[in-house]
Amino acid sequence: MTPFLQENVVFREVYCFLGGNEGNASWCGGDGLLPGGFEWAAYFAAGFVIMFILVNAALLGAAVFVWSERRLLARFQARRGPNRWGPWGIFQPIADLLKLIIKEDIVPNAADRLAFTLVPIIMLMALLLSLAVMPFARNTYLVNLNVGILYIIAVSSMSTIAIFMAGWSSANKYAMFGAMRGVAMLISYEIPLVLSLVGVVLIVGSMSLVSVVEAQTVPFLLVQPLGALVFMLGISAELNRTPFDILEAESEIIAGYHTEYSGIKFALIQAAEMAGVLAASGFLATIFMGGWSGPFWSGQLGAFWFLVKLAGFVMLFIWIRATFPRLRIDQIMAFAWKFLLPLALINFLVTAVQVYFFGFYQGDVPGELTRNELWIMAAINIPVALIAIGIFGRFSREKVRVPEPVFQNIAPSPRTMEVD
Amino acid sequence: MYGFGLAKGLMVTLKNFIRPPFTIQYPEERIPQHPRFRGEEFAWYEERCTGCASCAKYCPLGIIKIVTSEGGRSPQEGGHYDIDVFDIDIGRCMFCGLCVEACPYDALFMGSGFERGRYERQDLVITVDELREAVKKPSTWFRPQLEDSGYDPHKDSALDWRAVGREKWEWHQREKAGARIKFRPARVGDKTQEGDGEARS
Amino acid sequence: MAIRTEPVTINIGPQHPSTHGVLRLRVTFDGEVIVDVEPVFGYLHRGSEKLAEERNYVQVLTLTDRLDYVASMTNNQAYCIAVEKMLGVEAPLRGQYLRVLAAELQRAASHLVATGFLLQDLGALATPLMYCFRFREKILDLFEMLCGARITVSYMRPGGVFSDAPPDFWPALDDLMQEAPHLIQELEQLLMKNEIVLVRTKNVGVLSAESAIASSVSGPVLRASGVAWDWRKMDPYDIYDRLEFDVPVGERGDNYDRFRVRIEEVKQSLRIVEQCRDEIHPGPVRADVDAEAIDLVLERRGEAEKPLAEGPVRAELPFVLRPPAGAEAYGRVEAPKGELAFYLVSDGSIAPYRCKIRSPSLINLTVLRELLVGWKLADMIVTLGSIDINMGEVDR
Amino acid sequence: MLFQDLIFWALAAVAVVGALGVVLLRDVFRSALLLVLVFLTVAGLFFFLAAEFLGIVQVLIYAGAISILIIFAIMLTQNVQEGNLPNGLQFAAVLLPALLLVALAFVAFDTDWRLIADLPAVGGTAVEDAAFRDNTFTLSKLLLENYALAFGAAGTLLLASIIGALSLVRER
Repeated sequence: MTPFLQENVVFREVYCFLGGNEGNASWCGGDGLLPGGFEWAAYFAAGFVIMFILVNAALLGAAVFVWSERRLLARFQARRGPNRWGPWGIFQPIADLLKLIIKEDIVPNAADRLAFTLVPIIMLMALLLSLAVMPFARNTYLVNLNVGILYIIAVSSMSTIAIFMAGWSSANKYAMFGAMRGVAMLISYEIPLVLSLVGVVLIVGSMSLVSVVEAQTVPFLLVQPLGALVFMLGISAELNRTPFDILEAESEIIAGYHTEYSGIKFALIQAAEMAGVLAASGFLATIFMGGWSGPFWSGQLGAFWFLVKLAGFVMLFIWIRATFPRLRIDQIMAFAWKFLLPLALINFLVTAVQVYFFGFYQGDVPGELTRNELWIMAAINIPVALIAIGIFGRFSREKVRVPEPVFQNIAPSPRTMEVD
Repeated sequence: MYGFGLAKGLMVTLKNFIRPPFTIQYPEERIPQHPRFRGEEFAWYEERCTGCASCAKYCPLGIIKIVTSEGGRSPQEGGHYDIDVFDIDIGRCMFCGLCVEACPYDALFMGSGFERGRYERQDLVITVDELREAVKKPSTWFRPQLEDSGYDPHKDSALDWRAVGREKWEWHQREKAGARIKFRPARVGDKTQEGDGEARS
Repeated sequence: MAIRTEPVTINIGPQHPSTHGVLRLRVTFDGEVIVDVEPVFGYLHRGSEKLAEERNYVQVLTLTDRLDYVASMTNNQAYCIAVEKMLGVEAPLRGQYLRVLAAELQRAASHLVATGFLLQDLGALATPLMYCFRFREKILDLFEMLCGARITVSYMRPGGVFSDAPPDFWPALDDLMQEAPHLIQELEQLLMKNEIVLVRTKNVGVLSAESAIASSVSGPVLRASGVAWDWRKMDPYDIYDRLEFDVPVGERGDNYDRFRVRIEEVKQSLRIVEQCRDEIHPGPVRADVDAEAIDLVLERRGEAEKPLAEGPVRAELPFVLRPPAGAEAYGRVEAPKGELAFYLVSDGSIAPYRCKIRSPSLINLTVLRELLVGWKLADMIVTLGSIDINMGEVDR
Repeated sequence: MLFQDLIFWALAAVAVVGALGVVLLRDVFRSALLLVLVFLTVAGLFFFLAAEFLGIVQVLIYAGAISILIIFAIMLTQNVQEGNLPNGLQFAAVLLPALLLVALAFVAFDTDWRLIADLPAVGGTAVEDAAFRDNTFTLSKLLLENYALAFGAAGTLLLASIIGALSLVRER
């Protein structure tokens, strides 16, 4: 067992319970259930337990998210939402799932059967893989990857391929439209998305999400307001949430790339999308709000603080979805290239200068910025963010041709006009 | 500032988030229905019906089927036709209420129900037996005498055939209290609508 | 160097979430850009005009409810005006007030539906739609009080309305009038300055005043193009010449103007309703006629009888109407969607010889191609929503 | 070691079979999908070499972006289902990869491989150890200090190609 895995609380406990002490390490006393020589089985079981927890948490989380989104959207729309099946309708997603499972699983005749079937699997896989690096509490994660932040983006970009496969293999023009839109949009939004995180990486000096959490003595939402904004907008584009949901715009192209999907395949695609929102909220909470660290008892209540922050971001996503219409494809692209990209670059530049400046006095090792220095950075970055948004907002507003919203030409009553 | 309108929109939805919902839980809660509601179960008073089939004639869809036979008593003794069949196919009914409007004897009334979902088309036909046995809570639609008596089919009890007629009620008394209007037979090519009749009051 | 592209033809509809009914649009795209649009309709054809020839004049009224089923009151009104013109009858004043009141409430309800669905087409996930429907429900509650139905009202009759409003109608109307400005203000706050709505609707689908007039469109679509044309002003029917209201007019004729004109018209409608409520006086609501007239009717049928009583006997307008043979009338109102007219010809029998319906939706739909070519798929949906068609009326 | 060997061989087999499929399949769309698979397995092999940064970049750039562009281009071709007709480039198509294979084999046998499993046993210098533990840091240091000129030149080249592509497709 590597020290790498020893840090992981869940892994350690399961391994200790099954395999017993190995090499008289301080973290485990006594013998395990399995006889000697079966350490590999314990190793295997421990890994399996973690994956089991993670996969089920993601899918159950998706179910709970479906329910809460429907309830909250309904409340935003002055309705009640599902409330029949179970208390407050909490079993509604189960009913939905049952319905989808017993539906006929249709594959169109003209479809490319193999690619068509692979799509839901790839989508869900991309999502579950991205959860591997998320720290849920202190020392609770599947793996602490050195390149965690890059890993998230790389893995979640796999869903682009899935979307494309879905659009192509369905042999449906609406699906093709959705896929074309999706690919154009997702590739464009990946660039500001990556650039928005560069500032965080510069400050922390590592791409591991665990070190990102540990380095946040001040929430990076304050230190990196521009980065947080760009990341939030970029990730909601990656998740196909309003106002960027053009690839499954139901009023235009029916259901976009998953028009032809039905039954359990549709359920899997939906599950991947819903859990995607949870994952994105988790990353937002981890990278910009300090993850499991809370105002007190971060060690004991880490998971609680994490969930509170995650729920806050989920709520924000739902709120935005309830309020905003969707943009047109060219406006979305213009928004990415003319608004988000410059903002991300400004953020990058300003942060690089700051890190160099503060790092200059602190020695050559980055990632050791003190709390006070972070506060100073926040004090500089927030006005910079406001000014930049103002300037580029005005700039891109002219580019997308929005005249002033005035409507004064209410004609005077033409009472004098006579018709003979 | 860019995004100000968006923030305003967010505030509006938040305000509605806090407000109570405007929908109701249907089977448990119901919106108060007005007594005039034109509903599905027709209230039919056999005692008043002469079997004249005006309702059947004035139904725009022809969904009322009436078969009568001569009753035992002569008309001088107050007898009338026996109604053998009085089927209303509400599977095709559009609840316009013209049958009620056409009934000269106040024998047919609209009801106030709206929950007659059935699996068979056949079950949607209201037969004469059903009409006879139904609890008669007539809607006040096109029956000013009921409206004037303040009858509410949802709260008040079922009405006897003696209580629903317009014998004691002077027809359109309220409306006739107002001014008369000019009547001028139309001629072809005539220009109409000059002036507005008499002044209001 | 140019990249050669190949146009794609897509049938949007007749089963599509946002074609507002069973409309089919055969659209040719170059990428996302629309090259050609051809509306194909007739999927909801019910033969209303032919059916009208088989029914008597009051029965036809129930067919008019089902033409534009989100604005039944104005359909009734147009039809009743046409029949009244043929008969030479005029509705009594209180009847006219009630008609105008109901028609204006209906206009508000119809515009709210149009606005809600326009924003739904923009992708606003039904939130504005729900707010609009919340408002509309209150109006429909009032309709239920008036006539016992919410959608297919059949409230008006040739010669007035079938019955006076019940006493509890007036307090309920007062409640609505107090609440309405807040609801409209909320809707405006949500949408009027929303940058996404502005970007999506401004300068999109521009219809110039000239081509609007040339293609004979009417209603809010025409007024949004800057033409102050409203039959309520130009040829006042019922009591519109007694009421004070403005005609909102747009500047450019784009989607935003159409949407904005509708919101303004809702406000004006509420203003008219308020005036009607304040000015209405007691009186008869349905034209009654001299017995002489019934004699005339009977005479035409060859069944002349002597009046039962001496002196001026008055009776209700009979249920079965017989306009004189050869009489024809063009009854025209400003319906929420535009100029709605019924052209009736009588042959002296109890049913119209011919009933022609001039439906605003159909004629407004003809400008769709002009508005769309060169824009994108997403704009097509929004523009279609902004024209506010109703397939029941298009196909008749 | 058992599992790691197993996984390595599985990855290698998938990579080779997938690559053959890319070349041999008639359906261009499927061969493009197999190309994605090959990219992913190669990323897995990078992970085995403790080069997680390279592995991730492989996924992000090749599997996530390049392959999408390839599929995009395929979609614009006429006959996707039976494309890939034989033409005069077959000889070159065999020769060039053969040369590449020889070069790769030479590199493979010449390199002193150290697996991640051997990590605690690596008794190299502190710099080597650090390189294994955090190769992102090392890589960036190398790129921006030792090979800064090459890095900048590559960037300039890419920029030039982007501008060229834009000017080619631009509507006038």
